[in-house]
Amino acid sequence: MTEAAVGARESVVDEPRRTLEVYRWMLWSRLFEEECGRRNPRWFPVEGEEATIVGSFFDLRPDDVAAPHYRGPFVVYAMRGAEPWRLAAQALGRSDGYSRGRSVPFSGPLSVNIVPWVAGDLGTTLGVATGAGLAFAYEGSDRVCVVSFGDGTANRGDFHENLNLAACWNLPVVYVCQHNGWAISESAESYLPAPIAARAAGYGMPGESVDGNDVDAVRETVGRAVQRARRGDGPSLIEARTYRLGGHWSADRSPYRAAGAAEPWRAREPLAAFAARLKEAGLADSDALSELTQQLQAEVTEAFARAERSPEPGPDELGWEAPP
Amino acid sequence: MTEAAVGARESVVDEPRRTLEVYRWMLWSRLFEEECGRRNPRWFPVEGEEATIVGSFFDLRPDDVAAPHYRGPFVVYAMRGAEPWRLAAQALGRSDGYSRGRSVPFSGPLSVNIVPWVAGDLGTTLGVATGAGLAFAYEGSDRVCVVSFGDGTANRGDFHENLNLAACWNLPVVYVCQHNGWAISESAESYLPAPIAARAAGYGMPGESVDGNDVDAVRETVGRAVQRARRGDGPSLIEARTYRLGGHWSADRSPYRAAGAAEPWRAREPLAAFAARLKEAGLADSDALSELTQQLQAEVTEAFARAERSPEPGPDELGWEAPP
Amino acid sequence: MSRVTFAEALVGAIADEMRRDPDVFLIGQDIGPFGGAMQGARGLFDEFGPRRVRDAPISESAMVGAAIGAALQGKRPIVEISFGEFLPCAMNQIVLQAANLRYMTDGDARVPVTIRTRVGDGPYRGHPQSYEAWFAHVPGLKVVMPSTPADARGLMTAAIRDDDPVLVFEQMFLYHAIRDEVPDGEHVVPIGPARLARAGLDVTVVATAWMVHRALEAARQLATEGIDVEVIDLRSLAPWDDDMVLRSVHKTGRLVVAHEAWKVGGIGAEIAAAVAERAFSHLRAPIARVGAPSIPIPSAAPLRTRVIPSAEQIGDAVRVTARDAGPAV
Amino acid sequence: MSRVTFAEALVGAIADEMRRDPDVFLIGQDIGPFGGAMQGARGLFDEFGPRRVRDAPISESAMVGAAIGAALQGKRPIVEISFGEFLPCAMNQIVLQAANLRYMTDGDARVPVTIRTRVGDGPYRGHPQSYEAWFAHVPGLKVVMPSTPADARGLMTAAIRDDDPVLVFEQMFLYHAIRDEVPDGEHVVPIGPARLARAGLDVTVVATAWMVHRALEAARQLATEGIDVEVIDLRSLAPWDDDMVLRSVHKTGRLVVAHEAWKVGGIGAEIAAAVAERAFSHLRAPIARVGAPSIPIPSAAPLRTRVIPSAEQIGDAVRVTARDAGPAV
Ligand SMILES: Cc1ncc(C[n+]2csc(CCOP(=O)(O)OP(=O)(O)O)c2C)c(N)n1
Ligand SMILES: Cc1ncc(C[n+]2csc(CCOP(=O)(O)OP(=O)(O)O)c2C)c(N)n1
Ligand SMILES: [Mg+2]
Ligand SMILES: [Mg+2]
Repeated sequence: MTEAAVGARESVVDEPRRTLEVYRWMLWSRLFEEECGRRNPRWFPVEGEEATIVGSFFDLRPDDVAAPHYRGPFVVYAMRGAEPWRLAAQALGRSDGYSRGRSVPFSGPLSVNIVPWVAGDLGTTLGVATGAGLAFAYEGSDRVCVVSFGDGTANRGDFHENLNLAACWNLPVVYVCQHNGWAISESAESYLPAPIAARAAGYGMPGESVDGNDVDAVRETVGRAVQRARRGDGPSLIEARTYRLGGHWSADRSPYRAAGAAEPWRAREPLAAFAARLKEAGLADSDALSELTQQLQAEVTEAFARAERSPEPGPDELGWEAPP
Repeated sequence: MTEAAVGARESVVDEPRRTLEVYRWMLWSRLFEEECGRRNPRWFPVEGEEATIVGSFFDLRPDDVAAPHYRGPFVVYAMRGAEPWRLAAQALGRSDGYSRGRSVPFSGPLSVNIVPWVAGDLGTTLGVATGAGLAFAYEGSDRVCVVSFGDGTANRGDFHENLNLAACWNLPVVYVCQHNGWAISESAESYLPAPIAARAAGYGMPGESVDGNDVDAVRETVGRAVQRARRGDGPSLIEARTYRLGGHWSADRSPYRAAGAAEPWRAREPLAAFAARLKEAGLADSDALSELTQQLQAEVTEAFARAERSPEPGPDELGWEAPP
Repeated sequence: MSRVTFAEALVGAIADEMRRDPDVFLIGQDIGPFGGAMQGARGLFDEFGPRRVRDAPISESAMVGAAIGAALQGKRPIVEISFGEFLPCAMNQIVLQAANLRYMTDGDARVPVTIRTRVGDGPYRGHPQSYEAWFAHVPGLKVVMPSTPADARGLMTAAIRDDDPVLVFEQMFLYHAIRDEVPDGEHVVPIGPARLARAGLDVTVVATAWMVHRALEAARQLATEGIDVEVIDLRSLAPWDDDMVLRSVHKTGRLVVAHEAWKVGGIGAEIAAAVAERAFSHLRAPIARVGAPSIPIPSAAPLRTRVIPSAEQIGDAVRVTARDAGPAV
Repeated sequence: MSRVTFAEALVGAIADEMRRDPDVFLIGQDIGPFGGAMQGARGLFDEFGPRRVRDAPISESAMVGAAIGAALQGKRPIVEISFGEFLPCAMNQIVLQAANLRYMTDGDARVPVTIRTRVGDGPYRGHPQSYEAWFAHVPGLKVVMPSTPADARGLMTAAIRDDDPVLVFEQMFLYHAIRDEVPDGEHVVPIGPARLARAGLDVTVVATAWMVHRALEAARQLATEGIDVEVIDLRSLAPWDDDMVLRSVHKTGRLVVAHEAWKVGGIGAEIAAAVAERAFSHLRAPIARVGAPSIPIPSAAPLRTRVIPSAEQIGDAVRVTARDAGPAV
């Protein structure tokens, strides 16, 4: 392990308080997103991918920019200060949602320094995120941008153009592939002839593969890349290998997937593993953890209850040239 | 060297007659393209890149598809049977040009199994060439497609999408980067953070770098990739390192290029080196070579003279909804 | 005759053409075992297998480019762009290769590629924007947009058999909502001619896709008010049936154009402009256009409903047009 | 006042804004020491250096995406797409990010990005196709197209200062052909209002870019024939000045629209349709549109000349329009 790497590990994974906080957010994500799926059969479930998501964005500074993948971004918005009930309202398309019903349900507030989702086409957020890095390089600031995207999305032309641009201009951007093995019904073997991390060499940037279900490993690997970017040493590509335990959308039973294919991954889903480690390390006992679950579930339920009291959007929300 | 490689070398570079033919085409290209530049200040000169071009396409079968880069494609069309005078007419935009004045000057006839140039945007021909490979794979034929493109073009999203698609579908396509160090006024160091060949690993395909001024090496390397594709073993990426000795267009004096930057490359320009080797190997003497030059120059002059007698295109050439 | 949905009609057309012609094959995302977005390729993989029903990586530009290249080698590929909002990703291939090839090679190259895509509002509300007007502006492309299962089948068949690139815009609300008669066996609807959806004497309404249904709904209401509306289902946008539209306007002297896409710069602008150029002396009232207002299409259902033209809006436009007494010079 | 070319006016506007505002910078290909395609960025690199004048790889989509992202962080980037034919490569960023961001974030996000590009016929004949009509169809984008050095300067300045994405279409024939007066110092031409290029009583001609000059040429000839033409230089295509156009048509009762891009589905369709909707009772003759015929723009000069609307064609359209005695009902 290089010196820098040790530094990174120290700075991201050694504090018990922060470790518990990471667990808390992963659990929050699980519960909140489940609730979204329960109320919206077209929600995109994130179960199993929480370690990749929380691990990629948890250690960012508030003034950094986060551009999370469309699957499971709410925890990123929440970690950065978005209000859960307004996120719930966003998921439900209510007028108190951050976009007031205008944008896709998985968008969030610009105020917490994110790249918001304003359309459903995959790949374009890579460009916008790269542009955040451009602004930081232009200013000479030490802010960075972390952008995550799916393993399917990595085949869009925008992936190539942006990683190359970031490399040419030495931009402080960390590209994290949230590799869950699937793009809707297609399995990664069919569209990825090589590991994503192997693409980094073509841009002369570091490329690493990491266990996306091991939140410490994700934090450490992304953390190292973030430090590198912050130092002015340019972009990195990280492939976090995780797995989409559920369907593409909540009501999708994945008939295209071999029966049992998800089982090995379910056995190593990140939350249970993390809980076991917390107990092992004496950071929390079963009671504390189940109390936390109850408390978070109550918060989530309350957020959705409040969101459901938010009115459906009407003419005021429509804006611009609203017809009468 | 692997067995396959030896086979390839034997099949492409050992016959004196074919070696002389290769020289002849490189010389033809030099003379013909010079003439184009002389008559059209906006021509894109190819001086110095002839070994890459001729070497990449010379050994293809007539039923293979050739998709040459926009810089210097005429020799590819000619090797495959296009008539020089009609190519000259094409360069001059006359009605006997293959597109009858409609398409860009560097286009050629579909009948010789090429991907014609029908617009000026770089990168799209990579898609059309990949599609030729798709047709061959679909048919189960052993035809292949070789497509060349610039080092600047390699940064377009279409590069990425197509190499990946070809890899996923195991298509018989050979991607040759005609790496001349420049994209108009930008030098490759500014837009290529790593060698192009390093991008191949990201698609799980072979990637090789070759001296693009050594026509034998190009023939061998491309030949091996063609054999691989023909065998059904899928696509390859080859980076042929050569150099744009002239400007981007004929009247461009390249003021953006450091004085003398081209000199080391001029010293190793492919024609003179090839001529020396021919003499050394006893395949031709100075007299034979200068006679060849004269003969080809006469042919080229005659082709252009005939082309200039071709009428300017008029209403008949316009076609479709031609206004009166 | 059998009664099938819009989606089934589309799939049926593709399946029949694939049975007929071994050069026809399908490229797209999730068209394999999954059956295509909104089940729009259902059953094709089972019947034709992975060689002819090819699941592709998320690479819209490469998919279209590859289809064009295969078409130049004599194949007749169908590219499925899951939703029309992804067409911008493939724009360079569509506009600079597919559209140009035939003309620029003086007819040597033909590009029998069909690009099918789903647009507009629909049961799942995703990806609603529709850009058909862009493509109707580009010479070398054909554009169709069916409104009924029968036309879905007939136009898809025609598109696949056409030697030029054809874009088929499939409106998502119609996908599973309508079940209607479709002729059994060979059924080709030529690209170009419009369809007279309802004959009438007072006002001509030219509409596309879903808006044809809303125009007919409006026409039924207006009939009770004494306004006899002629509804023309444009169904081909490029080329479009100027003949039928002009003849209708000669008769009625009044024109309303309705589509789901944005009104400004939409296909309705071309229809209206052409009529104002070529049937001016027959017009007895201002032309009216009905389309989405100039805002990005919002996501939430109550907003969406306000943005997409309703039967009432079409009806109101017709009422105003019908009321007008003729031009005041 | 100084006399400068169209290209110099554009560069001057950019230079001044870069001097004024440190957040303004330029991304493009060959804009560094080379000075931009057709010298359209000449001198900027010398003055502002590589940090603010950034030569980019051939990656139009990433260039536009990066500009959008930087704009969200408070920068005001100008992206130079060397030629308009490369806009299709960046279409997803322009249409799905730039255009949507403001609306979809309820106004939180602003996208002060200027996309400048060269279109149409020109001295070198490369890359002539022009797609401005596409962008005028997409809510959230502004589109300008100057015809004079003064407007080139003023509209470019306005575009850079605008908080929304603006596309600036720079016609190539005008680039070095015209030298004209441009106000010294601050000169902003607001986006929206058209310019009355010539007052007249008989026929309104609405034109864009190069066609403004050809319309004026036609008008001079027509004046000798007793036809008094009013020429409106649209200059902003989205939003466009319906007010000036409608007022002019109220006066003349006759409208011709002329642009270099394809007639079918061009911006002229929108103008004609809007006038047929909103000034119908004032129209005394059919609206006429002049634009390129429906073929890909050919390369050879003699073909090009036949495709691009001439002053004669505009003149003929005006003559026919003027001759018409009024609507026969
Ligand atoms: C440009 C584009 N093409 C296709 C789609 C349709 N689509 C939505 S989600 C999805 C799968 C994405 O796969 P991946 O990037 O791996 O993300 P995941 O869903 O696995 O999280 C596809 C193809 C899209 N949204 N955008
Ligand atoms: C999509 C696109 N962007 C930009 C251009 C403008 N352009 C024409 S030639 C050229 C340089 C191409 O460089 P390279 O691919 O290395 O080819 P070379 O000219 O060196 O042969 C550029 C940028 C273009 N034709 N197409
Ligand atoms: Mg995935
Ligand atoms: Mg080059």
